[in-house]
Amino acid sequence: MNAPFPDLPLPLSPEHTVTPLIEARGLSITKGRRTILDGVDLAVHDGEIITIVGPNGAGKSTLLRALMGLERPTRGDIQRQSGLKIGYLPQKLHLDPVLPLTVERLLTLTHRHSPAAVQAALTEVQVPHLLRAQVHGLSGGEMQRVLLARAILREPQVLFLDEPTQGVDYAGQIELYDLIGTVRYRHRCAVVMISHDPHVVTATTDRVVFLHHRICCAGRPETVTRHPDYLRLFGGAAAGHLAVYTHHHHHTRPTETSDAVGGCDCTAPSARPGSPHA
Amino acid sequence: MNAPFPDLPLPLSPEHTVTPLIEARGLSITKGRRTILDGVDLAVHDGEIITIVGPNGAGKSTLLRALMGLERPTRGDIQRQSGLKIGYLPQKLHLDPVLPLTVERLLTLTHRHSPAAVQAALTEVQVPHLLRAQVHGLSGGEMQRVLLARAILREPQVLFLDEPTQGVDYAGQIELYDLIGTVRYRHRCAVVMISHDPHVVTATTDRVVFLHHRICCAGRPETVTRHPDYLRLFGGAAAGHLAVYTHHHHHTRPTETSDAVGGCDCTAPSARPGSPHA
Amino acid sequence: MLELLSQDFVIRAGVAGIGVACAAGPLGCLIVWRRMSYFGDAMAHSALLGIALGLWLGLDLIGSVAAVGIALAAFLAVLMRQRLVAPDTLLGIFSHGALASGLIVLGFLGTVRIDLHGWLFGDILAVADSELWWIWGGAVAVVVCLLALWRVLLAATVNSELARAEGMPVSLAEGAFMLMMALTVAAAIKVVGVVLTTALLIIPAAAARQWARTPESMALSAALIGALSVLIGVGSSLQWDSPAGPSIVVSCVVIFLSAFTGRLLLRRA
Amino acid sequence: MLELLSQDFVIRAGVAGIGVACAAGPLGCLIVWRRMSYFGDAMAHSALLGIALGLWLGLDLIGSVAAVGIALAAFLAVLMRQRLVAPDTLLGIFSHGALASGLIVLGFLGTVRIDLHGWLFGDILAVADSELWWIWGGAVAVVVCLLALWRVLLAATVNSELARAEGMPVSLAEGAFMLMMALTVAAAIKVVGVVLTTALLIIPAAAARQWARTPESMALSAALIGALSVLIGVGSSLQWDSPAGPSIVVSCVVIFLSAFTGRLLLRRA
Amino acid sequence: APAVVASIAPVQSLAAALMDGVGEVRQLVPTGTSPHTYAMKPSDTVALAEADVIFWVGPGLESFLPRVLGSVPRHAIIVELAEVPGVEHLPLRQGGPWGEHHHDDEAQGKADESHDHHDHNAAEGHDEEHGEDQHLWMNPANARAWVAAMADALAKADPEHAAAYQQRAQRLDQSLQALDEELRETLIPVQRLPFLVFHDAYQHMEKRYGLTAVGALTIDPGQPMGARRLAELRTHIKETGVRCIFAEPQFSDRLPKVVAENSPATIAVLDPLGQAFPAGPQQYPQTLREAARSLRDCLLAPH
Ligand SMILES: Nc1ncnc2c1ncn2[C@@H]1O[C@H](COP(=O)(O)OP(=O)(O)OP(=O)(O)O)[C@@H](O)[C@H]1O
Ligand SMILES: Nc1ncnc2c1ncn2[C@@H]1O[C@H](COP(=O)(O)OP(=O)(O)OP(=O)(O)O)[C@@H](O)[C@H]1O
Ligand SMILES: [Mg+2]
Ligand SMILES: [Mg+2]
Ligand SMILES: [Zn+2]
Repeated sequence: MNAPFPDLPLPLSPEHTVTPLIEARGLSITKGRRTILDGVDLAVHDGEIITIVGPNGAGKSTLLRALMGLERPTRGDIQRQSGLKIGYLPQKLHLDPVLPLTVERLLTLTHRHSPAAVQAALTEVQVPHLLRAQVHGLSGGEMQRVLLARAILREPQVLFLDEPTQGVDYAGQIELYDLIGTVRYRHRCAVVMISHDPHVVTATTDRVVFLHHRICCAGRPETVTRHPDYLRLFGGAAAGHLAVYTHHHHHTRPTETSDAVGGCDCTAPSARPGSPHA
Repeated sequence: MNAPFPDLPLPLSPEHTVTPLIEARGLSITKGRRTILDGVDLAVHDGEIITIVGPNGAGKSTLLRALMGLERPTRGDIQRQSGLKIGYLPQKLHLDPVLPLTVERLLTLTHRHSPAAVQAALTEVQVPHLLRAQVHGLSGGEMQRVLLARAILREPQVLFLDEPTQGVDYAGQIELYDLIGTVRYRHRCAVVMISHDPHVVTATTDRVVFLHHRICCAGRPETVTRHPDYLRLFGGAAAGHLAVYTHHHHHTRPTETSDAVGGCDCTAPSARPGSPHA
Repeated sequence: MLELLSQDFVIRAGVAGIGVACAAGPLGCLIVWRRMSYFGDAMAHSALLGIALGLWLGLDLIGSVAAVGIALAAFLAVLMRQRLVAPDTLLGIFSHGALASGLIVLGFLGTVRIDLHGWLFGDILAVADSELWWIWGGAVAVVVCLLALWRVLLAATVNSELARAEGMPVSLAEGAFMLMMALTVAAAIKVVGVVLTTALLIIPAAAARQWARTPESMALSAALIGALSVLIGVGSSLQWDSPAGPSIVVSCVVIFLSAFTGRLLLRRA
Repeated sequence: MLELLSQDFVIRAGVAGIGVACAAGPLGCLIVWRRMSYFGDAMAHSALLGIALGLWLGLDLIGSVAAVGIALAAFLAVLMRQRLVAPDTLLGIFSHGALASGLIVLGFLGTVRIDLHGWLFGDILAVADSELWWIWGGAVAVVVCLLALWRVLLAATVNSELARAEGMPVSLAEGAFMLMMALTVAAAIKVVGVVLTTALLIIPAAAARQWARTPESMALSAALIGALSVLIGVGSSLQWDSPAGPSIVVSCVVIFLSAFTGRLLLRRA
Repeated sequence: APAVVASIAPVQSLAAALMDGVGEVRQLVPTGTSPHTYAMKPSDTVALAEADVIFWVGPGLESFLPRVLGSVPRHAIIVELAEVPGVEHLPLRQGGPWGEHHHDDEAQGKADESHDHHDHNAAEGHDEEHGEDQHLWMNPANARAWVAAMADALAKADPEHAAAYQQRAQRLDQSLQALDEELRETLIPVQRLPFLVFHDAYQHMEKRYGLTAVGALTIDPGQPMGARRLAELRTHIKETGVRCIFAEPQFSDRLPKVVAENSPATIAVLDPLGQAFPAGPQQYPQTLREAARSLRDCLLAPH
């Protein structure tokens, strides 16, 4: 499935001057004796897709949760536009079978939606037949699709997706990323997404943030993907994948060489997950 | 990381006549009014790596659990060698923080192991620094690595891995699959694995089982990957990926054309997840 | 039997029981989902502490019972947020702590002219006419409050973080819920006794879970099952002269067990 | 005070309490992890049903109490496997169901005047010399059984499917555990009363959770905290002439609250 | 003087009368507290351990005591008052309406008496007294038998004052006799007037003075009651013309009120333990007098 709006105006570039929807300044979070985030600055503007990449345990999920106000910063502060409509797909969600819940009901859990809208959202993630299924019987991939439908259904201003295609089958992954790519056009929704998939990083994204406790580098995908840390994270395969994928996503924007958020200066000892943390 | 035993004898081919470790015959499972598995025949022999592929909701996890005896078959039967040592990495695992647990303790949960062995297993999955971390603070990818270490540590005869690299970063995924590929050489351990990753299917596997409620086709990867259902599942990208990946995995065995478990005859209406189930 | 049925205290017991069951159905579902099944027990024991403190400090007993109950609920609402100690354990700690402190305070008071258990074992057969209005008024108030809070409470029960991220006023709703629950349960205990109150809260909800597919249908079924058990219980109390409260509890349990085995058999077939 | 301390009943109370605490520590951890905090309550009420049935059928009371307790434990072990009704709710259902049926049976017995609750209020100050041997023998037996079953029980508690897949005899161990728990709790209730038994099971475990990092350290700390509370409780009971059982419970609660706030403060700092 | 411990208020009062001027009598269970749920304090255990004489009624009433008595090794003289010679024993009755057509129920009660509430003490060796009404002190004649036994025990424990105890016992016996007469006189006018009690605690008084109790709401205040019995009681009070239903101060009067509804019967209070009166020699006579006065006042009041 290709982007259905190929000739819509591009999303605002990150340099724009309007106030951001969410802005974190000097954000640090420590848990016990471990520093998980250290002086992170990040602004989310409407309509842009930001992908956060980094090795396991880099603090990506923690950053996402902090942006939503679910983790209290140890230092630094976070400004959110008041009344911001947020959609969230968590990395893991445990649902207790003690509470009976159909997919339909899960989709209307926090806000009311018309049955037609619910059905349409499920169709978009290709599981329309699960409308009346019990959520605790869903398979891993089905659950992930349903959760994505739920997050999108609300027509949020910012969509936070923590590894949205975990456990989704291959064909589904590509289609879901296409879907995510089109969501922002519908109502200028910003997307902040975590992904370990190099294709996503390069094909769907306006801005890539390479996080390893601190932001090692951030900017347009074309810039970040040339960074040695990035290449190390995605192995030798990163370059090869690019070739495979770019032909598929027709709406990928032309390469821009200006790097929005400054150059890459990852002085962290190493981006490998095996390295000792603070 | 390449296979450390390139010149060891190949694992037994699936045609061999010794009794299988586990054998399912005519396995059917229904839940409520839905048929999840329908007449599945599958044998697991020692030392082989079987990858189960299929769209979301195809019944892959259910099949795995049935093979381990965690789901009761509605029809058909399953024979397991008595006293079989099994290692299991479930698709999702909910750990309750009410119970304090370090990674070290989780690794020795069901069976005793020496501290050195525990440390070595964690090093193999590249998280040696997490030895004394509390499990309920682990990130998604860290948890997955720890669980893989746990499953392997036991030196099982059969290793059941349900999407073992979910949430693991890109470089980690490649290394973990290499690790899984070498496990069987250590003590003739069979691996039954579920994966949505086309590279794994072609590069690490002796036998691919394409499941969609019933077995649509099964056999050597080279055979299955030419099947139209397979191509549909993995999108147009499947062929392209092969090119990228085969150079990386030096231990991929030469193509054999004989198809072990008969030809492909997927008469299921469609392998797409959106299709109505039974 | 027919003649007995028309006795006014029987009618009152039925009407009161059905009123309590209607409020207890949805409330009990929330309690069961949140694993706070022993909330009634904790409230009862906190009432003992309230009485003891009231006697000691010479306060109005109703007031001191309410104060201790509300303090307990507030404390629980805060402690429920941490995840190292499960809700059932917390309730156990508070309930036994309150009982023990109550006994100690009473011990210091020396001569006490009150039967502690009498406070807890209200009797549904002794409900007065005036109380019926209170019960039904209270039941309607509880249902209205629950309707207002339902979406937030349910979302917070399914996943508190998701609900908070999506901008629901979780803390507020949970605070209000705890307060409402404390008052309702305390009032119900006073009228129909602690055993019947707790039983009407949790057993119909557990029975309803056997076939419910949505939270709302579970809440509704729980209320209906509760009302049905009240009718059966009061009826069998008339028939066999069994104690009324316990008979209602036992009919709840019987309905639960039938629903449970029914589901097992259906799944087999 | 010193003179009082040397009173033999004080020494017996301390020795008995510490014996119970040592067995209750690890047992209570398992109970808390499995969200069965109200197991003691359920056993106590099943004992009431046991007495009522024993009186009705003219059986030996000890025997019928044991039989009902074991039947309840077996039933629970089976029902615990389904996931639609949480353990705390199940315990609530059984506990209230048993109490209600006990009351009904007693009602039919007519001329029996029995204060059911009298059975439940053992008194730690009334422990006899001979009982000390039973308590410590029982405690040692419980600890030995737990050592034998520990790995399986713990694995099943963390994740029952993982444990079963990896070939652990989960059902067997859980059955044995339930049986052992039923017997131990029933015996402890008889000697030191239901409130103290339940409190010594769950409160030290909850306190230990605040700093424990492994299951084993939690079990050990729980035993130590329990023993400490017994000493503090008996001591303060002597000091202020407060009832001994409740004083021990209150010292448990105080230790729990200090551990809890201690952890909060440490995390802040 | 010997250290004397008495379990409940009426016993303490009688003992205190005997000990008047010699020593104190420690009462174990505070007046108004249920002996069943009583949690002991160390001072109680000390008192028991150091007691020379212990007076209690029996395991049917102070169910917590046998365990304590068994565990505190001491050479004290323990007097189980229910077993004292000369005490009149009455079998337990059933809750609900009593009368002609309920005789088979009582017979049934007798047949069942081996399964009564003390059976749990059987293991501890107290299986003698089956299904008997333990409210023995409601009959002054029983109190006289108690006083004799108590004086003997005190004399044995404290031979020095033996004569004084016997003297006091004689005086006490006379005043109990006088009390007996006084109560009889008080109650004669109401002998034929039917009434209902909350729990069956007054059988001894009733038999002694020929009163006409026609039923009890319950046999045990801890047990909730059935709807049928409640309905029967309501018919019964109409049939028998009950004018008074007696509630008890520790227990809620909600159920008595329901029974009295739609009938001319009024609610009054009877207190078998006399919790309104301070402990001491006068507590026992005050309790009985107050009970008799309450019976008479209510039953004779114009309706
Ligand atoms: N409560 C806690 N106590 C100690 N460490 C914690 C706690 N919570 C999280 N951590 C640690 O913080 C680090 C960051 O976790 P986070 O979930 O943000 O990682 P992530 O970047 O999302 O990783 P992944 O890609 O694996 O999901 C991890 O190393 C984790 O172990
Ligand atoms: N208890 C249940 N009741 C009804 N349907 C169920 C139940 N359990 C599982 N299912 C259904 O069975 C199907 C197979 O589930 P399974 O977890 O085996 O899928 P899977 O192949 O592992 O999918 P995935 O790739 O998404 O993990 C799913 O469609 C799921 O909805
Ligand atoms: Mg993460
Ligand atoms: Mg699966
Ligand atoms: Zn009495």
